[in-house]
Formats: sequence, C-alpha cells, structure tokens
Amino acid sequence: GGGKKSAENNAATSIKIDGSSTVYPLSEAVAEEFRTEQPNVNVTVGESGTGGGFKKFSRGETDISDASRPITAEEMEACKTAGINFIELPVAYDGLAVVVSKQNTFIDHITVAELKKLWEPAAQGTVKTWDQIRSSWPKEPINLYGPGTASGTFDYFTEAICGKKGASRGDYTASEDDNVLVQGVANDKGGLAYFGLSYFESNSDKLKLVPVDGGNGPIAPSQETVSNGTYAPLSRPMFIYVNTKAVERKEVQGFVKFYIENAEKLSKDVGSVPLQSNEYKMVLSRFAAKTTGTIFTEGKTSVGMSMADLLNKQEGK
Amino acid sequence: MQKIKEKSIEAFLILCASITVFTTLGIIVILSIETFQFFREVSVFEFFTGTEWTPLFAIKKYGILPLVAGTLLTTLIAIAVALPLGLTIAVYLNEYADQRLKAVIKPLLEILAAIPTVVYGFFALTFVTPVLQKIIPSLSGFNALSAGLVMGVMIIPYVSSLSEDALSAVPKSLREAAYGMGSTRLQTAFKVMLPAASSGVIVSVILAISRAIGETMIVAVAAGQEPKFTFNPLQSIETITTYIVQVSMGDVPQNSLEFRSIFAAGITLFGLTFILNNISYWMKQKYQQKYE
Amino acid sequence: MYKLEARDIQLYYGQKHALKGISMAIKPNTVTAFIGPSGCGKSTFLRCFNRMNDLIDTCRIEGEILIDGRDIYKDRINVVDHRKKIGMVFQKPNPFPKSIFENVAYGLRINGITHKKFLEETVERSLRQAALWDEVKDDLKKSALALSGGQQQRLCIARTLAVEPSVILMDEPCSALDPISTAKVEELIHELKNKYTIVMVTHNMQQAARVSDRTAFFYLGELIEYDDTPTIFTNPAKEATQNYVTGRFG
Amino acid sequence: MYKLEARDIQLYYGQKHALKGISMAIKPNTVTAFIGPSGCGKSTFLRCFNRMNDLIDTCRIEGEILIDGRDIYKDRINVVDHRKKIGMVFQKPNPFPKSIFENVAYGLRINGITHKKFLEETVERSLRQAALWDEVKDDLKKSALALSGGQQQRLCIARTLAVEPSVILMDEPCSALDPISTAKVEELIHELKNKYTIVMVTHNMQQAARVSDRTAFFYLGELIEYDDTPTIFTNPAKEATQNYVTGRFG
Amino acid sequence: MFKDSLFKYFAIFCTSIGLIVLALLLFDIFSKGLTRIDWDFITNLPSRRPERAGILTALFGMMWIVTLTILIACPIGIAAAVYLEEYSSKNRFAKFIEINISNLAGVPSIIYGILGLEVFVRLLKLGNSVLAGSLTLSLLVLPVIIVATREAIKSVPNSLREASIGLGATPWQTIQRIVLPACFGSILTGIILAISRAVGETAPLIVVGALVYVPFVPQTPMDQFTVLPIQIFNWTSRPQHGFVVNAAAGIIILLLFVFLLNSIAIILRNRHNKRVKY
Amino acid sequence: MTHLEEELQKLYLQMIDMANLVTGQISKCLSAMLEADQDLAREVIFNEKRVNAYELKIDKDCENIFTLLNPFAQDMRFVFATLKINSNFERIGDNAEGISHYVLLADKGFDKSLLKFCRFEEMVVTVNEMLSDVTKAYIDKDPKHARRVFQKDSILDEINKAATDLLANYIKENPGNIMQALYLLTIIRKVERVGDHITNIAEEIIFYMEAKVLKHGKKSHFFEEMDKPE
Amino acid sequence: MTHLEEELQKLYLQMIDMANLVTGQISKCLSAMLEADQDLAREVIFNEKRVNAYELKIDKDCENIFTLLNPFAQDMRFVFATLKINSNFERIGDNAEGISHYVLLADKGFDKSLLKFCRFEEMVVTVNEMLSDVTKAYIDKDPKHARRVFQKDSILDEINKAATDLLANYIKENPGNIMQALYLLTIIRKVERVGDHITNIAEEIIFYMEAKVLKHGKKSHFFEEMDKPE
Ligand SMILES: Nc1ncnc2c1ncn2[C@@H]1O[C@H](COP(=O)(O)OP(=O)(O)OP(=O)(O)O)[C@@H](O)[C@H]1O
Ligand SMILES: Nc1ncnc2c1ncn2[C@@H]1O[C@H](COP(=O)(O)OP(=O)(O)OP(=O)(O)O)[C@@H](O)[C@H]1O
Ligand SMILES: [Mg+2]
Ligand SMILES: [Mg+2]
Ligand SMILES: O=P([O-])([O-])[O-]
Repeated sequence: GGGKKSAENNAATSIKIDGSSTVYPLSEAVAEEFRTEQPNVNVTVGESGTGGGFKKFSRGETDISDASRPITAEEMEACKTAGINFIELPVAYDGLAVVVSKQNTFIDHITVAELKKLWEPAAQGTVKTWDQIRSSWPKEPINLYGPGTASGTFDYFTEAICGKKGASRGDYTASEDDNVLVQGVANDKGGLAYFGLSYFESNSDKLKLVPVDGGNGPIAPSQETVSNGTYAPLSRPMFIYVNTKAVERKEVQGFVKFYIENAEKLSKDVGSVPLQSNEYKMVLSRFAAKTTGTIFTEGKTSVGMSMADLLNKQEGK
Repeated sequence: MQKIKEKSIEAFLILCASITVFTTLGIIVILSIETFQFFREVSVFEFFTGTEWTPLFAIKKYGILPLVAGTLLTTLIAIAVALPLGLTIAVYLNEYADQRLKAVIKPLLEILAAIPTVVYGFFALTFVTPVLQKIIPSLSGFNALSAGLVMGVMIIPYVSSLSEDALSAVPKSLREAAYGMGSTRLQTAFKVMLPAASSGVIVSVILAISRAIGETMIVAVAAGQEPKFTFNPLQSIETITTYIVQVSMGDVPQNSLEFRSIFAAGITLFGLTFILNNISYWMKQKYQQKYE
Repeated sequence: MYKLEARDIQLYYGQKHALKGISMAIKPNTVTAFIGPSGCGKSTFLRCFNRMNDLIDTCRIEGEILIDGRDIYKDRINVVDHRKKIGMVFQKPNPFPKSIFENVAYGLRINGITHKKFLEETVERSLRQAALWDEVKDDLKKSALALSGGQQQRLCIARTLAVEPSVILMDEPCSALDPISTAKVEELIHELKNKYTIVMVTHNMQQAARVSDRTAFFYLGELIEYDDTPTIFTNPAKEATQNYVTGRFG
Repeated sequence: MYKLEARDIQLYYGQKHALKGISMAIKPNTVTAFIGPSGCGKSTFLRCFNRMNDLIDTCRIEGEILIDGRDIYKDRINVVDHRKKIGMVFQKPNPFPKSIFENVAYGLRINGITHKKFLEETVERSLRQAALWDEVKDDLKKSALALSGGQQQRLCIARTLAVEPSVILMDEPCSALDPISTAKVEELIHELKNKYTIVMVTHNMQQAARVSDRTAFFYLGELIEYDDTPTIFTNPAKEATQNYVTGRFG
Repeated sequence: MFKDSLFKYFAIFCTSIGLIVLALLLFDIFSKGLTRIDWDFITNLPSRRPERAGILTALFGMMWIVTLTILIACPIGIAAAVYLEEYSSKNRFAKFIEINISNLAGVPSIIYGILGLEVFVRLLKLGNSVLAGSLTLSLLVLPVIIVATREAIKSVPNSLREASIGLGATPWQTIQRIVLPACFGSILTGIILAISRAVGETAPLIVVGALVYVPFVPQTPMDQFTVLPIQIFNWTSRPQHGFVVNAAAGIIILLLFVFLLNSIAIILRNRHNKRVKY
Repeated sequence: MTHLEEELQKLYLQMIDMANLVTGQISKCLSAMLEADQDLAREVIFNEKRVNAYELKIDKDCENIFTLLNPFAQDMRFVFATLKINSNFERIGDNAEGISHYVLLADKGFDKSLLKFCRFEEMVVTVNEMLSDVTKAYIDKDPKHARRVFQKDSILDEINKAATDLLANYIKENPGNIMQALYLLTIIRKVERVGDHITNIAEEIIFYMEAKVLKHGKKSHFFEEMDKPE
Repeated sequence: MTHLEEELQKLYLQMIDMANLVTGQISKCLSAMLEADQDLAREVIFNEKRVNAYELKIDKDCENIFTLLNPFAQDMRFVFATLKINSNFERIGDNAEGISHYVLLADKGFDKSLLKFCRFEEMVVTVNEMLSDVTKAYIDKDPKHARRVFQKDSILDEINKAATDLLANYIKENPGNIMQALYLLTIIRKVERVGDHITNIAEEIIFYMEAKVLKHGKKSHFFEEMDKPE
C-alpha cells in the first residue's frame, strides 16, 4: 500500500534508526554529526526499546536497530521469515557501575562472589544486613537498587554475576530510569545500586563508586578499564543492527561507516565507553564485508568475552 | 432531497458513534489475541491467584495479584488524598469563598491536572519521599505512599472542579432551604448540598479513580518496579501500568512469553476498570438526583 | 403586641436602593400577603425577617426588624438560632434529596436530637399539620423527590413546622403548582393561621385575595399600601394600588 | 368549514393509553382553551396537531387529525412543511440564544430564505403583530436572552408568526410570567384571534375564562366537555367539569 | 458555629495544600529551567550537547499532532455525542455505549498506543507518521470529548429543540443551528480538557513510533515526528545534568502551550457564557 | 371543606337568617293589620333596620366572594342567585315596613267584612305560605318547593286585580271608610308586589339549582335577537 | 385597551341603552297617562319585553364578567353597581308597564283637575328629571348629578304622602270617579316607587365612583353590630 511506497520514496533521503534507549544517545550524537557531513540525509532516531526496535526492524520498518543486547533467536527467526538480513555491529560499551551512597563509609570494594551472594535469587528474604555479605561490614540493613527487569542491563548483570539471565533476587528497588536509581541510592546509607557508568559520572558528587574484584583485584570502572576489558565482567557491548537491504542505499552505507569511524570520539561525549581502536577497525571491516548474522552463537552470551575475541571468532568461522 | 441529506448525516453520526465501539473491540481483540497465546502457556488459575509476579526473572511466576494489589494500593492512597481534599476544596469554594476568590483558585488548581506526569513522578521521588522519610524512617526510597499522595494531588482538580460544578448546579433554593431551617454552613454543605450533588460528585470521583488507575509515569518513577503482594504503603510496589510501560518500552523481545504477559496484565486492568465503571454506573443510577 | 415589626427599613444591594423606608407591623395569627410588580422588593423584604439577605455579600440593611419586640439585627442574637424560629417556604418545592422522614426530621437532627421516639412523633405531628400524613404515612422511607409537586410543597411546609417556628415566611409558595395542589396549599395556609403568623409573597392576585387577612402592596421598593385584604382588592386608598389590582399597570 | 378537526384520536405511550377517542372540531379565528388536571393529556392532544409527538419513540396514534380538511397523519404530507403551518408557543419562553432579529428570522432562514430586505420586512411585521416592535426596534441585534420574561414570550410568538402559520398552538404560554406580562400576552392572543386559529393549554382557569371562546375539559385522557367558554365556567353540562372549575376536585 | 469556623480553616488549609504543591512544582521547574529558555532553545534542533539542544522539531511536532488531533477528534467526538444524545433511543444499547465510553476513559494510554501501532501504523500502513500519532491520540481523547459534549448537549433545554422543530426545522437543522451553538461553551471545556491531556502524552506516541531525534520539521501528515513531551521524557532520563535543565525548560514551554490553549478556551467560554444564560 | 366552601356556607346561613327575618316581618305586619296590633306594626318598622343591615352584609359578602374567591359555575350561580334573592328579600322587607305604616295610619283597624270581601285573608295566608315555600326551597336547595309559588302567585294576582272594582264598590257603599279602603288598596298592591318578589326568588333558586333562566321566560326571543349582531 | 376594559365598555354602553330605554318608558307611560294616549301606553307595555331582555343580557354579562374576568377594585365596583342599577332600571320598567296598564284601564283619560289637585304633573316632571339626572350621572360617571336626585325624591315622597288624603277628599266630592282615583292612587304609589329606585341607582353610582356605601346610610350601626361576633 501507500505506506510502503512512501517508505521507499523517503528512503532516498532518510535513514530510520530505532531501538534501545541505552544506545540512543550515541546514535543521536552520530546523527547530529552526520548532518554536517551530509545535510540532505535525514537521520531519525527513536527509542522504543531493544525489543520494540527489533520488532520494527524485523518488519522492515527501520533501517538500523539500536540494541543493548544481542538479538535473540526468536527475533532472528522473525527477521528470517520476513526475509530480512542484518549486519551486527558492536559500537561501544556500557560500563555497569556498582555504587553506594556517599554516606556509606564501610564499602571500599566488592568481589563478584559477594555481588552474587547479594543478588542471587536465593538471597531474597534471607540476605538482609551487610554483615551477612562480609563479616567486617556492619549489621545494617541492605537496600538494593537496580534497573527494571525489562532492561538489557538487568539481563546482562544477572547473567554476569549470577550466571543466568534474569537470575536475581526480586526484593530490590527497580526503575527503568537510571536517574531515579541515582536519586534512590544517593540518599540511602544502606543502599547499593548498579546502573550505567555514565550516570555515575554525572553524579559523582553524590555517589561512591565501588571497585569490583573479578579475580584480578578490585578495579573501579572507568573509560579506560572498561574499554580495555580489565573491568570485568560488568561491561556490556552495545550494537547496531543494519538491514542489508538498506546498506544497498548509499546514504546508509555512508552513515554506518561514519558511525563506526566516529563512535570512539562520540561515545565519550555521551557517556558510554568506546571499543578499542582496533576493534573499530574490525567492525568496519565486518561491515565492509557485509557479514550477516550474529557473533553470538545461540544460547551463548557476551559475558566474559572481549569484543575483539568475539569478532575474531566470527571472522574465523 | 432534504430527506436524503438528513439520512446521510444520520449515517455519518452513527459511524462516528460506533468508533467508540470499534475502539473497544480493537482493544479487546489486540489484547485477547496475545492474551490467548499467553494463556496457552500459563494457567489462568495461577495467573489470577498467584501472589508472585516474576515473568522477567530466571524463575518465572505469573501471579497477577501483586500488580493488582499495587494498582489498588496507589489508587486507594490517591483517592484517600483527592477525595477529602478535593471535596473539602469544592465545598470551600462553593460555600465559603467569595466569587472572586473562587474565580482565581479554581483555574489555578486546574493547572495541577495539566502538568506532565513525569514531573510529578520526580516531585514525588525527590521531594515528597525525603520529607516523608524524616517522619517515617522506615519508608523506603520508592514507595506506594508518596507516589499515591502525589497522584492524589494531581487528581485533586478532577474532584474539586467537577464536584464544585456539581455543587454549583444544585439549585439555590435547596441551599436557602437549609439556611432557612437554621443550618450552619457546615451542616448545609454536608447534610444538604453534597447529597444533592451526589451524582455529579460520584462521576467526578469515578473519573478521578479511572485517571489514577490508568496513570503510569508517576508510579513508574516514584513507586518502584517491585511487584509485591502487599498493602503496605511504605514499601516499593509495582502497578499494572508500570509493568506494561516498562516491558513495552524495554529490551524484552516482543514475541516472547514475557512480552505477552503485558497483554494479559492489560486485559486484567481493562476488566478492573470495567467492573469499576459498572459499579459507578449502578451507583450513579441509584443516587442520581434530578432537579429541574 | 405585634409579632413582626419593621421600622424604616432601608436596604441596598451595592449601589441599588432596593427597599426605601419600609415600616410595617404584623399581628400574630394572621396571613399577610405581599403583592406588587416583579422586582419591587417583595422577596427582599420578606427575607429581611429571617436575615436570609445576610447570605448576599453586597446586601446592606438599615432600620429595625423586631420579632416579638426584639430587634434581630441589632441585639446580639444568634442568626442560626433565630432562623429556626422563622420558618421559610420557597417558590419551587425544594425538598432535600432524602427520604420523607429525614426531610421532616432534618431540622431536629441539626439540633442534635436523636431520640427516635421523639423524632417519630414530631415527624408525624408535622406531617399531619401539613395535611400530608395520610398520603405518605406508609412510605416515610420513600425519597421525597418521588412526591408530586403539591405534595413536595406540603412536605416543605411540614419540614418547617417540625422545628416549631412561630412565623412562616412563604415566597410565592404556589407558583410552581397546578391548581389542585395550589388549592390544597391554600387550604393549609388557611388552617395554619390558627397557630402561626404567616407572611407570603404572591404574584397571584386571586390567591392574595383568597388567603390573606392583610395585603401589602409594594412598588419600586416602597410600601404603597397596607390594609385589610378586602379593602385592598375592593376599595384601595391609593391610585397605584387600584391600578395594580385591576391590571391597569405599565 | 372547520380549521382543525380530530376524529376519534387514540394515543398510546407504549402501553399507556393517553388519549381515549377524542373528537373535536375547531372553527377558524377562535381561541380554544384546553383545561384539565395535570397529566390528563392536554399537552399530548395539543401536540397531535403539529405531529410533535412523532419525536417520541414510544408514541403511537390512531384516528384522524384534519387541518383544513386534510388528514395530516394519513395523507402523504411532509411533516416538516406541515409544522410550518402550525406554529407552537411553549410554557416557558424559549428564545434561541441568538439576537432578536435572528430569532424571528430563524423560521425563514431554515427555509433557505436569505433575501435581506424580505427578512427585515418579515421580522418587523411579525414583531409588530406580537406587539413587541416598539419595545425592541432599536435593539434588534441584542441577545434575545436579555429580554424580560414577558418580552421573551412575545418574541416567541413573533417568531412563530414570521413563518405565517394559520394555527398557533400554545402550551401554558403564561405559566412562567408575572401578571403584567401575562396580561400583555393575553391581550395579544385576543388580537391575534382575528387572523389566526389559536389553541391553548392552560392551568389557569381565570385565564381560560378570560381569553378563550371555547373551552375543552379533559380528564384521564378523555374529552369530558367541549363548549362555549361562558357555558363551561358558568353552567357546564357535566358534573366533572363543574367540580373541576369550582375547585372541588380530588 | 465553632465547628463551622473550624471547618473553614481546615478547608483553607486543604486548598493551600493544592496551591502549595502547585507553587512548589512551578517554582522547582522555573528555577531549574527558566534561564535555559532563549530563542536558540526554541529554534535549535536536538543535540547531544545539552546547551546546544533545542526543541524546534518537538515543538512543531506537537503543534502538528495537537492540531490534527483537534481536527480529527472534535468532529468525531461531537458527532458521536450528538448521535448518542439526539438520535439513539435510550435503550440497553445506549446504556452499553455509555458504560463503554467511560470505560475507555479509564484505559491506560499505553494501551491506546498498542492499538494505534497495530491498527494505524501496521494495518492501515500509515507508518510512524504524524497522522498515525494523531489518530491514536484522537482515540485516546475521544471519550473525554464525547462525555463532555454529551453533558453539554444534555444541558440544552429541550424547549429549544421543540421550538425549532415546531418552526419546521429538520432534526439536523435544529442540531446545527440551535443545539450545538447553545452548548458551544461547555463543549469547548471538554475539548480543552481533552487536548490538555493529549499534549502531555508520551508513552502511546512512543509506541506508535514517534521518534526522539528528528532533525526536521514535519511538512506533511505522513512525515515522521517527535513531540515535546517525548523530548522532555528523553532528557529526564539522560545522565548529563544539562539535560535535566533542558527538561525543565521544555516543561515550561509545554505548560505555556497548555496555558495558551486553556486561556483561549476560557476566554471563548466566558464570552459565550455571557451571551448564553439559562 | 375549602375556604370558598366555608364562605359559601356562611353566606347560605346568613341568607336563611335573612329569609326567616323577612318572613317574620311579612307575617307580623299582616297579623298587625288583621288584628289591628299597632305595637306589632311598630316592631316591624323598627326591625326593617335589621333587614337593611342584613341586606348590606350579604351584599358585601357576595361582593367579597366574587372578588376574592372568584367562584365558578354552580358556586358562581349560588352567589349570584343569593345576591338577587337578597335584594328581593330586602324589597319584601320594604313592603312589610310600608304595610306597617299603613296599619299605623289606619289606626282603628280594618273593617273585617271589607277584608273578607276583598279575600284579603286568603291573600295573607297565600303570601305567608309562599314565603315559607321559598325559604324551604332555599334551605333545602330544592326547586320543587320553589315551583309551588308560581301557582300561588296567580291567586295573589287574581285578588289584586279584583280589588280595584271591589274597593270602588265598597267606597260607594261605605263613603265614611274611604281612607281605610285606600289604605287597603295600597296594602293589597304591596302584597301583590311581595308575591312578585317571592316569585323572583323562586326563579333565582331554580336558576341556581338547575341553571335555567326562568325570568321573563317567554320573552327570550328578544334576548336572542340582541345577542346575534355581536 | 385590555380585554376586561373592552368588556366593561360594552357593559357600560349597554347599560346606557337600558337607561335610555327605561327613561323613555317612564316618560312615555306618563305622557300616555296625561294625554290619555292609549297607543302610547300599549307601546310601553310592548316595550317592556325589551327592557326585560336588556336586564337579562346585562345580568348575564355581569355574571360573565365576574366569573370570567374577575374584576378587582373599581372595576369590580363598576360591575357590581351596574348589576344593581340594572335591576333597579328593570323595576322602573316594570312600574312603567304597570302604569301603562292602569292607563289602559282608565280608558277615558284622567280628570285634569284631579291630576293638578294631586300635583301629579309636578310628580311627572320631577321623576323625568330624576331619571335624566341619574342617566347623566351614569354616563359621565359623575356623582354630582347623582346627588341631585335625593332632593327631588323627597318631592315625590311628599306628593305621595299627601295623595291619600287628597284622593279621599276627591272621592267624596266625585263619587262617580272612584275608579279613576283608585287608579291614580296606584299610579302615584308606583311613581313614588320609581323615585325610590332612581335613588337606589344614584346610590350605586356614588358607591361605584367613591366607594361609599350610602344605602340605608344611617342604619349602619346594625351592620357593625352584626360584623363583630364573627
Ligand atoms: N442579590 C441581588 N443583588 C443585586 N440586586 C438584587 C439582588 N436581589 C434582588 N435585587 C434587586 O432588588 C430588587 C428587588 O428584588 P426582589 O427579588 O425583592 O423583587 P421581588 O419583588 O421579589 O420580585 P419578583 O416578584 O420578581 O420575585 C430588584 O430590582 C432586583 O433586581
Ligand atoms: N413521553 C411520554 N412517555 C410516556 N408517557 C407520557 C409521555 N408524555 C406524557 N405521558 C403521559 O401521558 C399522560 C398525558 O400527558 P400530558 O403531558 O399530555 O398531560 P397534560 O394534561 O399536558 O398535563 P400537564 O398539565 O401536567 O402538562 C400523562 O399521564 C403522562 O404521564
Ligand atoms: Mg420575589
Ligand atoms: Mg402539559
Ligand atoms: O406542573 P404542571 O405541568 O402541571 O403545570
């Protein structure tokens, strides 16, 4: 019908991006910069969530889908049935910061095991005071804050810490909006939260960052440590998925290239963490090669793998 | 010729009126298709009796009651605020305040209904909760109480303005009768005016409740997203609307069971409002007072 | 001794001089009718007697209104208590949206009376006095709004009687009623006269002629003539009264 | 030749038999008054003449209504056109919330007449006929709602006259008016009689007595008596009529 | 008497609570956002840098959406109300519709978004256009308009209708020339209430595909769009502090827009009410 | 009982009083005449004031009822009839007074034979009967009683008609008794008039009860003729 | 002019017609008597039907006005007065007819000297004047004219009183003319009655104009006494 026709007409001058709200700032920044490059191309960016983005993507309604998690099997299936092929491109990291209130004086670092003890489903209703985690900590009540269960951050954190997606205690304070979590934990002496690193950076006056010991000693997240993978396992990759059909359009091709080339610089601007420079090269070549499909084999996740490894693995395959 | 014109106009009007029916049908169909799929995997019994709601966790439980409880709890708190405050304000504006004051205060209060609800959400979270925590130390950072309170403030104008309209519509003669019998203003307002305006007041309250039940952002921001089967207002809870907005705009894959659960939740909410509206219709019929 | 007395009443609505030096004395157990063209101040004057004009912000009043010899505007009296002694019945029947019983008991309840037996007795007595008891005695729980217009008006009278006032003010009590109901209310007024002092405003000259003992003719805020009803309607002293009652006005 | 004729009219509101075999013939240029207790079917019968009852879903009618000898229910006539010939004036003055001019011109405008001169002439003529011209001629642009009750009712009559009906139906046209306005409207009716056939419902016996040539007494949906007005009020044939006019009813 | 004055002070207290909350909110918003408002803020495109970001496209998108919503919802809502009040008989179907409409008024807005996405965007293939968004919002506000208009129509005295019919007007002539003009004031109130609600909606528009970053002003109803509340919503969830200020500034503009609509309505209504009084 | 009914009842009772009073006046003045009882005649003259007062009172009441209570139909006819009956009774009272004056003038009493001769005693009996008939008719609201008076009135007429000749003869035969004869003639004329008034009363009662205008019954074509041109 | 005013005007004009008619009847019957004009007498008798018809019509109209138009105050008094005036005129008409009958009976005409002797001609002039006074008073609504009749009425009374003695003497002197004398006596009595009726009319006019009850003026203590006990 008319919709399709108009979509094709618009395709000449516009690029549609939709999906994750985590990736949104980066895509927005790229789109903004791209305007100076090619003012005639209208790039639009939406934020209907990774799930919503993939739904549209799989129906051919968008050219590029922002995602804060890898595409799922069902979503791939949907793309397949609709005859849509995609190129999966990691563009940056989202570091997950574990924070406590400035008023909290006793926590200086935390181990992954302790985090697990704190967050695993079994902890629900039983782990209530800090001394249960580490005996040197005071017997004060624990208040946990975390992203909403429908978010990729939640999925990633639970998988990274508790070993299984969604494996988390339920009795914590959840919110979709990380600013809300900031508000919550900032005023809560017994509180602990995890959310995007950028939210810590903007609120470092109110919050205390907790270094995480993933086996190599406590490491505080920073652009540096996240980017080079030393801050593990709490950093997750962000992706864009490009429709191969759209790639046939020159402006899309140009845009994606521009995206990859500028992601390093721009992700710092918007508060996310860039990949390593070499990794961008690999991504660029992946795009140039129009390698379709995901780098994540079914069931496997991104946890604990460096992006370079993953990309290499894919190349190798 | 004229007949044809009249007939075609009527046909057009019927079409417009049936749009509301189509809308309802559309909502029901869209919710039902997915809900039907959902219930192929989840037992209806569990859904309506379960007290745990963890569709996004590793161990998935689909008991809607926590969400229903959360919805009812915040709505209840909002109404507990808006009803007495709104009615008191309505009575005050109608019976005590002079006309000029009323002409200023009424539109001012109506502004409360026009403020974007996100703003209210942050107000609840960053202002009301900390203040309340000074009084109630056990209050958690996200809680039904402050979300409900602020939501109550938001819907005050629904109650105050609409009820005030209803009170104004009560014939002057009735008020004069009450004064003539030697009633005080208080007695006049509560023993005569309010009962006489009951139909309009009920409608206003129902509208306010509907608004509160359907309200999303305030509860999403300030009440938390923790589905708990509790009626303790000091705790963080989750409402049906919060759940729907969280999932539908989150990262969950859209053709998954998790995603479908929002349709089941949606239809539950739809049913809840439906019951409520039937009750209100019934109450309205029962208490409706006609003055010509 | 007069029951009601007004001495040189001047009443202003903001700038508008609505009553101009009205003096009048009303004997107990009489029916007094106020007649006059629309807007001449009949209602305004009537409402002076129970200080109903207090409810209007712009209203200012001078002069004295005496009830049983006491000035109700000057003496430090309690308005609310005072109004209890002066019943009022309005143009349109205005029962409260409650049951018949509760309507009549209202005046007692606001006085804090809860004794069931006493309430029941008073309600019955008042309804009997208002010639309504036989028609409603089996439906006291029924909503007062389900009554016919004439019954409603009699209910309003019963409601007024329940608090045992000594004066009943009526502002066009029959103008909303059909002739049969009107006749019933008129009969009632005729009978109540034995126990109460009644003052009524009416636009219906026949009615004034029929039910009142004395008639006062108002014009442009002034009391033009006040005399026995037969005199007013058969042989008034003033030209203006004559013209008004014979319909040669304006 | 009769102007209006009703032959054995049976009218039902759903199950309720509201008019029971009413037959009546009305001569041109007369004023006919319908009297009877509330709910006896006066308004219902009046509204048969301009098929106003068509608007009520539950209403079913049998029998013939002839206007100038034509059966308006049977012949394939255009209801809307028919209503233009039968003017109607209601209990409460109900001017449209428009200017005086537009109120009177309304009937012409809905017929698609836009010729300015013609409209102006018709408006003036109608207002003159309704004895209102002198009072409003300088304010034709003023809102009709700013007029007094009596003026409003005369405006409604003028509005009716503008479409040049031959019959005017009035349903309690003075019940909302004060006596002075009532007198004016009555005078008007008295004068309009020369050009129009007037049928009016009234609850005011004096009014029926004053203005009508013939009076019909209805009771419980039946036409009890229909005769010259003096006869009805001084020497009615039926006991029931007698009882009603002397106020010995119910 | 004592209770009476006691209640009076309690009532003044209650009224003040409402007003104080309002004052706090407005103070909060204005103190955060007022300084941010300048011509650039209004004319700039969205940007990743808070200080450079503007609301041009969001503002125009909102105007598009609101205008189209008014144009779609008002005629339909009024027509529906006219049908229900003036034509349909008062039977069980009418009762059903009545309950149904107040039911629709209580459906959360995001469900309308889902409906709009399925029906307008996908079924009717309107895409993520202004039109699809307006249609969705129209459905959302329709119940409010219908309910308000019905109440307004109910308030028109029946005698006016009979007068018109009695003069030989057709039903539609009567509605068009008498009924609707007579209750125009109250209809206006309903419309404004509805539009105020529509102006602040975020979630349903996001669901039907309203975007956030749109670097152009929509030219046709088929264009993609964003609206101010979405922009505000987005800004409030950004980590950088500058965006919080932007959000406050955006809210100020939004409130100004709503007040503008409200005051137009209030003026129109007052003027109308002065003319029409029963 | 409504206010109007109360007032009508009062009027009715007053009218009965009036009727009884006037009936008494007539019977007394005639007795006075027959029995040459001057004191009785004086009483009648004195009581005429009462009759007048009654008339005024009833008139005023009728006026007030008309004005203030606006009676319709039967009620209206009742008041109207009462008004007329009242005036007739008053005139009957007038005549009683007049007769009494002549009784006083004829101070020696009337010649019994003259009275017999003129059938005056029959006249007295008849007129008394007529009065009581008409009073009964009024009290019982029964036109049957009223109708009886028409027959009796013709007796009076007959006696009256015959009287002139009879008296002329008498005068010729008893020139000394001229004055008495002239008085008697005047009195007979008055009694005849009383009969007429009683008939009028009867007519009014019938009008009230049956709404028939009997008065000037056979001449009504004039009335109709007058009605037409309007 | 309102409907009521129109009706009152109609009534007023009718009453004037009636007054003129009756004035004519009286003047004709008296002329007939003085000039022994039997035809004129017959005309009067014939015209009595007209008078009766007028009376009925005016009565009916008053009744209708009372019932249908419910007049108040002055209007009410006007109708009330008209009603009474009407009945008085009717009775005057009755008397004119009666006189005419006696004119017919006295078929040779009356003895001029007798008439002079009894001051009958003066009586005729006076009663005619009174009638025109009272008619003028009604037409002009001017009580001044009405007041004139009281003085004149006493002339009639005086003549009437004197008549019995004068006629008795006459009879003694002219025994052949007994019948004429008796007729004359009857006629004089009737004229005196006419005078009374005219006075009543005058009283009613004054009552209507000035709202004063003159009737039985001096006897009003009775009336007040009766009023009290109620
Ligand atoms: N609240 C008010 N404010 C200002 N003026 C008023 C007010 N109430 C009445 N008036 C004016 O005072 C005058 C007397 O009014 P009032 O109501 O007493 O008249 P009324 O004789 O009872 O008339 P009606 O017969 O129409 O009831 C009128 O001119 C009226 O316009
Ligand atoms: N729309 C209707 N549906 C059902 N019954 C009706 C309707 N309209 C009138 N009636 C009934 O029909 C009967 C006659 O009503 P109508 O209005 O003609 O009475 P009316 O004589 O005009 O009374 P009123 O004097 O009170 O105006 C009443 O019993 C009334 O209840
Ligand atoms: Mg008044
Ligand atoms: Mg009716
Ligand atoms: O109240 P009514 O319709 O009978 O005048």
